[in-house]
Amino acid sequence: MSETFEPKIIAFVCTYCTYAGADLAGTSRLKYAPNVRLIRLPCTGRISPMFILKALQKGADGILISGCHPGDCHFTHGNYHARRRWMVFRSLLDFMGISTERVKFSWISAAEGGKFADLINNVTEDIRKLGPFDQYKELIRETEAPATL
Amino acid sequence: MAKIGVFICHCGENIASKVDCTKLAAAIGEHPGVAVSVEYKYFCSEPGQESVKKAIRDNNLTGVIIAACSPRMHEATFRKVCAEAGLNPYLCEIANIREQCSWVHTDKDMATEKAMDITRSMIEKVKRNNKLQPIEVPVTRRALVIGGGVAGIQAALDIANAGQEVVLVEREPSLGGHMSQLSETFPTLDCSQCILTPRMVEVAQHPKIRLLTYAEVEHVDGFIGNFKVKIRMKSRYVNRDVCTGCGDCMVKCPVKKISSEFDCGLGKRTAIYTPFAQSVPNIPVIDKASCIYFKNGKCKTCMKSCQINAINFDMQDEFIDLEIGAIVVATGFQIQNTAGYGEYGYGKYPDVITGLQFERLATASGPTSGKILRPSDGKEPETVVFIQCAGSRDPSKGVRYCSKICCMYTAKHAMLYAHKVHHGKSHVFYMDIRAAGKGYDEFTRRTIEEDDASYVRGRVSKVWLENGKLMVRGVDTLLGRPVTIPADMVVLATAMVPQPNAIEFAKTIGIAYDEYGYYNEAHLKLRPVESSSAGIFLAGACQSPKDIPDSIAQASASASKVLALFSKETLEREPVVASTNEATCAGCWGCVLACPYNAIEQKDILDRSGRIIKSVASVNPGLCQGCGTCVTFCRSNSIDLAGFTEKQIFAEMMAL
Amino acid sequence: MTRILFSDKLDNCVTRWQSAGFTVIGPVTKDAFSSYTAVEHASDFDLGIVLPDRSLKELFFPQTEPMLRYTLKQQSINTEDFTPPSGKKLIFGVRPCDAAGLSIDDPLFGWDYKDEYWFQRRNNSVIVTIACTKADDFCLCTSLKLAPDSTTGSDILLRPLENNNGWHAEELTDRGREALLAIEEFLQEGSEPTAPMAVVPEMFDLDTCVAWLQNPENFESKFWKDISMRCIGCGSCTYLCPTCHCFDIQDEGDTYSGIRRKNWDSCSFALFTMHTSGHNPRSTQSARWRQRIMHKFNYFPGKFSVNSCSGCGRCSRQCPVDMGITETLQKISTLHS
Amino acid sequence: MITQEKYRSKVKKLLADGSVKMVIGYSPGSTADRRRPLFIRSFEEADQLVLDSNCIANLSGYLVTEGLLSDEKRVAIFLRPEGIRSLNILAAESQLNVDQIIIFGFDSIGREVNSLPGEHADEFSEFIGSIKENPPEKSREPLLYQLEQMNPQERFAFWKEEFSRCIKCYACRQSCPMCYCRRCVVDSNQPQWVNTSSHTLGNFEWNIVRAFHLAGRCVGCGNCDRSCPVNIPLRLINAKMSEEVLGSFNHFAGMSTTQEPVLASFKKEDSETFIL
Repeated sequence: MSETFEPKIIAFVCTYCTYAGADLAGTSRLKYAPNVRLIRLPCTGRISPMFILKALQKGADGILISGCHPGDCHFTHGNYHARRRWMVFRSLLDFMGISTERVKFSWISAAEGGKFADLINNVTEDIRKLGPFDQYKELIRETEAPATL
Repeated sequence: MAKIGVFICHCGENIASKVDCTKLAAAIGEHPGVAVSVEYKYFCSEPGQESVKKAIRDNNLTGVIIAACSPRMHEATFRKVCAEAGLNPYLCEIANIREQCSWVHTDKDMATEKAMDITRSMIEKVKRNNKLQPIEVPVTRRALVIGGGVAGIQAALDIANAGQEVVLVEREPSLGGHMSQLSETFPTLDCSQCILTPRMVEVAQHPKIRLLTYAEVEHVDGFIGNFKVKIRMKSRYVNRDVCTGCGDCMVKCPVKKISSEFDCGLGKRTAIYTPFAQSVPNIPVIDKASCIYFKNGKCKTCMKSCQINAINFDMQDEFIDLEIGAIVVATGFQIQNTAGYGEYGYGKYPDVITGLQFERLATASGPTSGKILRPSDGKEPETVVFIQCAGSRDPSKGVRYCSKICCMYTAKHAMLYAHKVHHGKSHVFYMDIRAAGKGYDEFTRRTIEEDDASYVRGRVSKVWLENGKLMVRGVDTLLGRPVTIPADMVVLATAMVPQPNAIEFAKTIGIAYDEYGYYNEAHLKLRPVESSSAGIFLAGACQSPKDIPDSIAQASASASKVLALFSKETLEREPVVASTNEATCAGCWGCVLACPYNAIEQKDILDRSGRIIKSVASVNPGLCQGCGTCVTFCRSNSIDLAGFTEKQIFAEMMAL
Repeated sequence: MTRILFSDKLDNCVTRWQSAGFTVIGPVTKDAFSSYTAVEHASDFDLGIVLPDRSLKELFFPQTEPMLRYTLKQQSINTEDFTPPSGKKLIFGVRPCDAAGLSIDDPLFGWDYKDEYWFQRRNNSVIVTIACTKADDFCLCTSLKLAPDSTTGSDILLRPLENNNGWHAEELTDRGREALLAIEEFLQEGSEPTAPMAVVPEMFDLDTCVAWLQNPENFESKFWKDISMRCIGCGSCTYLCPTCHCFDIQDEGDTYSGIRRKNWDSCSFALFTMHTSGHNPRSTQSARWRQRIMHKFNYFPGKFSVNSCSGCGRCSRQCPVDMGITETLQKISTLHS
Repeated sequence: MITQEKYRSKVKKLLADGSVKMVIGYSPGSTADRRRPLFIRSFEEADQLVLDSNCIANLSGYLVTEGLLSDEKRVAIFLRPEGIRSLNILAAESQLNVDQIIIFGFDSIGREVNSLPGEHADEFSEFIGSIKENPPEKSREPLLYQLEQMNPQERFAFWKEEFSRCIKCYACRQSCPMCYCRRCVVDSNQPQWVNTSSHTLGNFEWNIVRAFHLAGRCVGCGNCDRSCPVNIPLRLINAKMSEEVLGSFNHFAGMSTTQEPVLASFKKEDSETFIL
């Protein structure tokens, strides 16, 4: 591994806005950090808080969840429901000690290729500064370690 | 055991330049369950598709992954390929290693590594895909056209002439849109009234078109083939079934000094008015804000003068509910509010006018019956300066785009001015002349050569009044020196911008829009008239600035899309719908509440004697749009979304 | 004359045992919650409690334990086993009921298949039991034909002295003898009187209960429904029980590799007997509670001629709805007579 | 205890005139201060009824046991204010019909028990409204304050230590009236969202999912906290969630039998301070 820490970031995005925005960043040949892995869902309404837990279990150092701006949702109010779930789950994660700086939420429309590229770069740099999520990786190692006692 | 075929596309150099496809194909060949892992220059090409079909048949594959461009590009193409090879099309997924990998990353190793992750993730997803069949949904064969301008009229006529029912909704009291305000239209200089009003009449009289003017779309529900639209019929205070349009009321109305919006403030209108003489329908409207009766309850002159008492002051807005199968949005554009251009003196000097105001001056039925007279003193201007790009291509004013039609209509204005004021002299400040249409450049050459309009290549910095003359200070970049022209009148070729309520309207009907408020097409080159929402099409300037020929072309294109939709009894819809597990559903109805389409019903499970044992959620596949909000809500995981099942998403993540 | 270990010498013994390669474990209380935990010094022990909240079985049958790691390579899988830890353990301050619990489970883990995870640990452990001078309302070792000073399952029995400043040490097995040899110098000969044993009233007559349970007619008796109406079906009684030994095998991993784990499971969960078809032979909570009692006092003794209960009382002590074996067997004994 | 006597005779009268088939109450437990759930169907069982300040457990969970209410007959139940709120949520989530439930409401300050007026769930709505407006001033958990002063790393360490003790006995789930799902998400293994093993990671995931599924539904009755055999302070997590939904969406769990679940509804003007 290169000496600089390469954060692993998993992003959950909705098809009609943020995924389309990501495609637009591609067609516009914008450049952004390669650390992110996108998972496409039909709508932010389909993004379940349990995805965040599984991403953490897969060793993600940062998680991004993004979808249509309120009012733009292709399914009318998927993002309104998502916003409430994120608000509650985010405060739960924070209370559990999973820092909310590692779990970021954003609205990116199909026209905001630039915003998508910038966001990915900023998130990658923020997480790189934060460093690996050692506390959670310790839990993961513990599940793979043989019994000691 | 899964037998997955992975087809890695070079896309010429687009992918191969940054992603080492050979290394990718080798690594993917190692992945559990992968039977075929090949690369090729262009899988979307004919031979490419054939090789996929052959691979499917030879290895009787159970799943196909195309590692190439975005699914939004060719998912449909490759699903058709699989179908033709006998594999259920929904066992084919696309790994996006172009738009979201090779095009956006610079480091080749990192890009290849990412491409592997993306491809593996989709392989694990496709292993869990189920065979699905498209869903049959009935289609309501009635189209809704929103906007009665030239585009809306054309779309409505095309659809109606093909025998389908159309409802045309226009916000203003009459059809016509901006085109009805124009004098003559480039490049053939035929008068807009002559080519437009017959079409307006044709719409009004067409048996298949239900015309709702002075009406707005209040709410749109449902989805392609099954829209439910609520229309607000704004009250005209004139009974449209009785009124014959004789115009007595308008003549008698004591309020005469209201500045006419149709004439862009150059002319006056009464409180009860029709926008212009050839209005269709020719039924007046009472302007509540300026009518004396509504102010202090006295007047009623118009009611008395109407022999068939068509006027009724207590009329209220009414609502109409429509069943609609497809929608064409043709809501048009607005002239940019030039207040932002203090340096040009618009609003301060009456003789600085916009292009549209010049059109009203040049129109025979306009306030000056076609003569070019200055708004300040009504004299014929000796010298007129036209300023191009007065708003367009100006990032500081938030309009970075070119409005496309101003070069043409300014040349036309100069030509009309020359024909009407023989001794007059016109100057045009321009940056670049964009006259790319058929016969367009010849038209502008004629303005310069025959009507000796003097084109000055440069921008205008300031316009100010000096002893009775409008001094226009600009620069002549070809001669390399500033120039000041004393003028009697200045015409600004203002920018074309979306309607003020464009974004809010987009949210009402659920379509995407860009940073300015123009509506997003599904694909700029391949699907220019389809919006991001299925069943909603775009025509005219609401999608981006365009002239009349392009608007007409788009209108007919949208009409053909609608007719294609209506050509079949039922509509095939993506089988991405939810389904419930009746054994584990606890019947808490949270999903019913969360569903935006009320697609989930309560279903009673009865025992043999007909007594209800329990009631569980049950999804109506016809209504379900596949957003998945219910799946995330369900605490006991008793509802799942085909195409994005819990197993698929879990597998996708576990492969990263 | 017997050998006496005075409390003030205990710390030296602990360090001696540690240098002899033993991990020394004993009852430790933290935030009003006690369990058998490894200690550094004797002062970490909390010997004042009746018995720790968590049972001794955890040290031999942990709540979760990795058995093997599997990795997928192309179309094949290779695995790599986890061997159970082989470190020597000395568990000090064990209660007789916990020690008896181990000896009850030995025949089961040694049945037709020798569970090396259990025996690797059992063969490397020395159980130093301290007889009980205190009991609470829930203790019922006497009702299970055990006693506050019974020796089954222990390697050394320590009887507390009257003035509570040490113990009589009595070796019971070879391992016990070696452990005592290791701390020979800290033991003294003496005849201080030992403290009286705790008084544990007999709650029910075990034989009559077992007889009632073995009678097939009682299997469908309405008694089971009434007694278990309160049971909410959680697993805390089975997980805290020193003799409950049921476990479930689970694979946890991602696309490329994973771990096969051996986890505790409980007969009070519906999932325990749920068939993939959705049918559940034990669909009601009363059937599950009946299974727990029948297993402990009918089926298990039927195979290993010892009841699968050492009378520690944790199930009654801990039950959220105040149920437990005591109440059930007391009611059964009244039904029988 | 006068209230206890009054209720015993009331219970007997209801059983006698057949207006209820069962009364769910409390009976003395195996020690002086323990109280057991009691299912009264006969006069003898009615004599075991006890009602004092030790009767703490929220019994509303028993109302959703399989088949109890399926015969349309009525059941009476002793409920504290939190219990009545739980009943409201169970009704709001269509798990039972409140017309089948007769409520014997009671509350206790110190040792003194007093009865709450009303028998049908709807008669308690303004009483519950008053609880929302001015919650009993039992001061906020000191531990909650301490946790909030910590930074995320310290909080994570705190919960890691707590959850390392969890043995996944699911007493917290089984004792909670809100956990009535036929098959809990942890019991479904295709896919296995929450790891079944009770290593610390699996325990973290379980407790996070449990708290999230109770957001806006937990009434703070403390059943889970009291039944945890390894003393994990579960009430803190649920208290935090209740404060969150009250603060962000003004949602107080169990206000009425028609209250919309907080995570199945939304308002356009919900705040979104954290969204980039």
